[in-house]
Amino acid sequence: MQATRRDFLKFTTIGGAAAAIFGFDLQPAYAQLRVLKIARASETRSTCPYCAVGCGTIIYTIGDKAKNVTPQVVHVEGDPDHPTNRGTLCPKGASLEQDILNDRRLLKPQVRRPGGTQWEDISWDDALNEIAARIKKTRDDSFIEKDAKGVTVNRLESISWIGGCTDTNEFNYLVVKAMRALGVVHLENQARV
Amino acid sequence: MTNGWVDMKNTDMMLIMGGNPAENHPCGFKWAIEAKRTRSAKMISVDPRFTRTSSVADMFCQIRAGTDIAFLGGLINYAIENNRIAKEYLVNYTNAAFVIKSDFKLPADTDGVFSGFDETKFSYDKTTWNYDAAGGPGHNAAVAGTPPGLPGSVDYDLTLQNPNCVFQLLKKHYSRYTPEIIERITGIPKEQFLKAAELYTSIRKDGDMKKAGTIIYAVGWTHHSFGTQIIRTAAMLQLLLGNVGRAGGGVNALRGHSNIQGATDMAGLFDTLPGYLKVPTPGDASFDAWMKRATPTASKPAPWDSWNYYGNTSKFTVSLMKAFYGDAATKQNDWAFDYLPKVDRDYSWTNLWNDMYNGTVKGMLAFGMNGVAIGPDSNKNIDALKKAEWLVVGEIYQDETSEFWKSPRVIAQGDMKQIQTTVYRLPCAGFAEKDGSFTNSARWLLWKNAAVPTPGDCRLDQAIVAQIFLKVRDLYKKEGGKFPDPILNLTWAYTTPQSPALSEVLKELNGKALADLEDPATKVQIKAGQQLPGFAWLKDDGTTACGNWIYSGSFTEAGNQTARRDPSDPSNMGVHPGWGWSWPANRRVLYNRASCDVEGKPWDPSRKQIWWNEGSGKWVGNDVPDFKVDSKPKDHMGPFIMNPEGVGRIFAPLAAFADGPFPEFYEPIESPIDNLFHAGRTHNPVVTKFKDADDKFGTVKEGFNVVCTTFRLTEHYHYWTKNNPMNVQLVPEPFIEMAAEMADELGIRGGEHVKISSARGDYIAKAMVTKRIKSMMIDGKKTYQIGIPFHWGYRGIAEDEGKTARTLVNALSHTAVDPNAHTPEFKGFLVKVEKV
Amino acid sequence: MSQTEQTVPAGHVLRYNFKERLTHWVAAGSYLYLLLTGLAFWSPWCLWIAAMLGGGQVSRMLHPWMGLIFAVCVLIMYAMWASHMHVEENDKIWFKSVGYYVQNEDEKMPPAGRYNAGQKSLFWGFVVCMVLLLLSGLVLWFPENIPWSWRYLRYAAVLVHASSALLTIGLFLLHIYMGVFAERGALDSMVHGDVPLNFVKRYHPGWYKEITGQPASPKK
Amino acid sequence: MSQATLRVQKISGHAGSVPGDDAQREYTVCKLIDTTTCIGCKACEVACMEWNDLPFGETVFDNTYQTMPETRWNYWNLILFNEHEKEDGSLMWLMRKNQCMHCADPGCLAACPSDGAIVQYTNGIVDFQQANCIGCGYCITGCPFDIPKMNPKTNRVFKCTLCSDRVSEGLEPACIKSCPTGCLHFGSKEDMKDLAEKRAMQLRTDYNFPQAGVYDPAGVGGTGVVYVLHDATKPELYGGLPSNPSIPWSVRLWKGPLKWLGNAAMIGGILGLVVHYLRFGPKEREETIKQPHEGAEP
Repeated sequence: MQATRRDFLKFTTIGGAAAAIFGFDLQPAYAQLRVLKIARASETRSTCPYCAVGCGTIIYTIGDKAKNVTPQVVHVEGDPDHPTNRGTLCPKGASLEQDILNDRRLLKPQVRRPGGTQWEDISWDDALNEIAARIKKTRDDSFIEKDAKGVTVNRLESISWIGGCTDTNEFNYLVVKAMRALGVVHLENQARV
Repeated sequence: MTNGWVDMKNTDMMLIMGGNPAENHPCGFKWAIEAKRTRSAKMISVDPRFTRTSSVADMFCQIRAGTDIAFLGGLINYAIENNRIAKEYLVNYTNAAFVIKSDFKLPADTDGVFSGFDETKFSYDKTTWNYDAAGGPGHNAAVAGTPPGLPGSVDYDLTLQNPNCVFQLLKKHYSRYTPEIIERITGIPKEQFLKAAELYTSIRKDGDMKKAGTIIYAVGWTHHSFGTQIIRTAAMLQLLLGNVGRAGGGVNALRGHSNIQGATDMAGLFDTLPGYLKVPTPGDASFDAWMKRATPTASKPAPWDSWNYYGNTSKFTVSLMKAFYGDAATKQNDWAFDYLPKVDRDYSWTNLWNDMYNGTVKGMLAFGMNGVAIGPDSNKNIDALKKAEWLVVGEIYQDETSEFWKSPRVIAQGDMKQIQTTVYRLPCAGFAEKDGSFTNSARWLLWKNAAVPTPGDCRLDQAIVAQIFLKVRDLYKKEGGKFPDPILNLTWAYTTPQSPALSEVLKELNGKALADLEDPATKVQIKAGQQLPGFAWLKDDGTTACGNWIYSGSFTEAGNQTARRDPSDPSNMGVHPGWGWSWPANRRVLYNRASCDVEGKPWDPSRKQIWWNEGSGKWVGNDVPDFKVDSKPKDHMGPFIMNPEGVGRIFAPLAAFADGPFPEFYEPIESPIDNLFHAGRTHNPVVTKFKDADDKFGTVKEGFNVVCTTFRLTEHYHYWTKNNPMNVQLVPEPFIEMAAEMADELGIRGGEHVKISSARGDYIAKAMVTKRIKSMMIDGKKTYQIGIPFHWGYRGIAEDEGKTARTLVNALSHTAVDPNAHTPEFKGFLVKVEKV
Repeated sequence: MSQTEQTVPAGHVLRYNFKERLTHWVAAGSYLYLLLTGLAFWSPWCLWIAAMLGGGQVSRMLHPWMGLIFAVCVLIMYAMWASHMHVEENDKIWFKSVGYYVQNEDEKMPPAGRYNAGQKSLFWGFVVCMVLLLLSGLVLWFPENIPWSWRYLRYAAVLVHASSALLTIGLFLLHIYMGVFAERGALDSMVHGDVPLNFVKRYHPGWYKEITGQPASPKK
Repeated sequence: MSQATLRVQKISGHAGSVPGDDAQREYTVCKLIDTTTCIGCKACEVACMEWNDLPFGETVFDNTYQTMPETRWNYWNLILFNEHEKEDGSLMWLMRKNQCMHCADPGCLAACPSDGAIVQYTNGIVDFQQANCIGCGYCITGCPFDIPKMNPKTNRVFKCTLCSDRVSEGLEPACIKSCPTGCLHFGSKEDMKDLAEKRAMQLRTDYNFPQAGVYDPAGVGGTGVVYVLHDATKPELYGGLPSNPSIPWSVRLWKGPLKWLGNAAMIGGILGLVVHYLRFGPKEREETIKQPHEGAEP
């Protein structure tokens, strides 16, 4: 067991200085280390969201996934089984914990009205209803069913979608489906630039 | 990537150019280092700056940004002149022996352009860019009313002596790329260039085929008005050296984001549909007409065979339409052909912003995409958003796009209250809160799991998009409107339509049987409703549905293949066939048939990928053969099965590229000198430029005399980690890298503020004065280059603390567009440098 | 030094006024603390002292502050006494015959003044050591603020601090021995301030002559 | 709770023998840093910060890629960047990961006066036990590599622990795990030396580095961190890596001869005085001094 400073003091006062002079030995053969913070954490295998090496990551969360626990990230580390990164991570991947726990995250829907100088809060329902109404109005106002030559083109040039680099394949597919169904042709992605 | 990250460990020689993998892909770069460590492989780094990649390379050449084609063309010239080419490979696996139409002319003979250039339209009539039909002209007569196609049977000369054969044209074309002119264009001294050329081509010394060399690049090549042609030059060099399809070889694009490979595959782009299917145009009168245009026919020397896999295009397309529109897509209604928008022109990135700028685009949805910061000419993009009616941003942090109306530019102009754009900013989920698959640069699909719930009021991205779409659909159901059919008939039969489970979506992508199917050869049966084992099962009769043919095989009856976690690698060649799933068909190295000689024996017996097994009459190996498994070597089927020729295209015929069948060097749109090959044709003649008030171009005469390139730092990720305190601590502020010599001349010391201005905007940051950039002699004139990392904007930790000038580097860059990939040129433009 | 500051008993003379006594004892107290904590840092065998004094952290924290107090005291003492401490011709002879002093054969010694040569040496020893301890102590106080290129300063400081501390320990032991055990009455003088004239006559004949105008006749 | 412990073979400021010393078979762990494959990506810096949950600090741009000028109490692992022009005019951008070297003969431990504040486990890891640290900063002086740094708020010294918490549980240190290029390697000292020598040989024969070699300085008894250098004859090029580090001679003198001399002098002095008193006694009996004075004015 570890002798604490208090034990040491107690011992000194009780045992007296004389004993101490001759060097009593309270140091144990072992020294206490910090406990392994991930010892009982839950592991979730994920993929780093940054570059296209696609490193495997392990996200460690406290709690054993019992019902009464909201998992809290305590550490992110490379997945040693992953053939590409074999446990390694770059300085961005290694700091993913700060991305997950970032206090700069956006947490509620907001709107900036025409002429506005600041963000206003808006409920999800209101936001989605307004957006849907705007999409419909813009589409109905400018949908091109036939081009100048009378060819059916069913094209919508007035709405654009620009997609990000960290969207999953499945999300991208849903977007392509939905956007092409609307007739969107201004459909672009980080992949272009 | 033709190969993969781990495969790099098999290489003997690396040419890293237009990329900086040590900084931008460190964990993938380990395999390049592994090759150095285990094979004593050599690495050449060619870059405008001495980067952290250069620091571990065996040789470094400082190149002027945007002159890569000159350098690579010089390598081709050197390889041919010194006979360091893979002769057998070249003759049998490329179109080197194909004979080109005699009226085809090279730029050297046609005033800097290829034959067929139309000076008024700035485009090419590509009729002459074609193979000669076997049996002489006349056998290649175009069918009246259809655009000219490739001849079914090509004239060829296996001795490569015919002056009109591809090889001779190649030799002639690049014979102009001498070390002397390369020095004047690129700034790389002749001796240094020769040293690099000697080193890279040394893998084919004396015709030895054992060694393999790889070319590794990234957006340093794509961000140019001739980016596609740079990459093509590299591909041609690799074909010439016989490096494609080989372990440790290939042309390897290092993609910069976790899933832009997937986004490209999934066609989040205007000009494709999932699986690289061509979009229909107004010229396609019907589904069949569209398929006829989109489906190539084999074109090859008569004794050879060509699988021409894109001959199956209609199967992929019908299955896609079935996945999109289900029962609403029938043979009777042309597979709902009318539901697809017909694309009549270029709607790519820069056009999109230009169209918004000019009032066509009224609304924008930007999800995880910081549009004003990421593309070139940020000021124009901000001005465009001012004119939009509405903008919906889905993000996890405050980004420059959603706050464009608060940007320093708007504040400086004082017109915030005049901006009528309504902006919705929806809080999305971070990566750890979502599952789904990413496709990495090596085409591996890897499933990830959600670790934590979304914080606050954040919602999953797929839920937000689904909810928006379903609300729009409800409005059309209730109110009707313009052509509601595709909206109402789109399949959305997910268990939770409001938030589709991504595993269900992946199943849809993989595809399923809509009727009972049977393979006539093997009698294997698949019941209706079952997942398909792969794209070979796709049908064009409406009995299969598949959201993306190249992803077919990713979620089979055996389950989610992208979630497989078997790390073993029996061949020890970095194949890892049981880890995740790779498109196509779980192949890890593309074109791997080319790793064997004509007889089907591996070029290097110590690195066997696949080989012909005479006993079983099949191609077998450590990887999945990228080939028809039962095609005998003596049938001479080409290894490049996706090309109608079956072979690699050293000469790219007809409409393959907008700006030439061979890459020709042109200067960047803003360059310090005229084109030394042909002064009258300084720039890529078919490049797209805009002519709006915000589209300005600078010249040396106006004082823009420094070549500027932008780059990424390993410590930061795009405009994202500026919100991460750890990464901000690593590199707290923006800076500008410049040569010590230049700083001395301008009286600038490290850490002092410097103003960079282009014709479009300016940027202020501290100077990083370094020996890693040197002055260059460009056509005899001392020229400087600077580099600017682009990670900062007006929202971030340092930004909010007032530590940066809060402007975007891309305010400097311009919007000239590559005519093939439509990627804008935002590297290698001209700026002025002043001390502040 | 006025002799009228306080009442001095008959047959006594004021040797140390209040300021001098206070300074001395503050110095003594701080020195004792420095000695004890210093010993604790000096040797693991003495670390228990630090434990008794509140622990190593506290000892390390107070040691330099106490050092400053000590240094200030020594500085004041210097201001007060330096004028008395000039080494004179007499002192050199004193040193030459120091052997007699050790054997208590003081009559064979040259007559000492207000301070004998040994006391003067003690004074100068402490002053010099204080300066060395202070300078090296400052370096050791903030070692993390010494730039790496100046690290030799730190290397010198550990040696200087330890050696000069050892020197003061020697002086200190002698001082205690002389003041408490050997020269009976000296301790008293530092407590009460005054000394019997006999004491002056016995130990500081030179001073005695100065005060009384009579030579201190050799005893016996 | 984990009872992660490692056996101790050396203890700072300790009287008497060390219980763990010589008590157990154990291999010495070692970190190999191949500077020739270091790309200065700083993954190790971040991994260290993240694993140890160290608080973030301020940095300012200083005309370099280096995160900060030197390690801090809350930044244990720093890559030093140095641009070096060779005689032939070509440039080398040298990067060296700097952190505690885990010396076999640690100067910090030698200089530390506080019992148990610095320990060396039997596997060679030198670890600070902040609970026992008194904040004297002697370790800073004792270290030939400028590693220990003081937290000014708590007055306790911190440095790389070689992730002793991980190592004791059978994991590799965080920096090692993160290193993308594998320029960091972890294993037994013997294996790492072997690996390092082989790499140095490869650099000499297959790459143009005739002076390549291994840095494992004997002056501190060898280190638990060994480097492969392009030019082992000039370690100073790598951000001032000392070519022949040792515990400063003044610290050796202070903790060695001076200590014994001083102890002897002190004990001898006290003894001498006692003997003197017994032999000669006081110069005068108290009564004599206190006798009324004859002749003098009161």
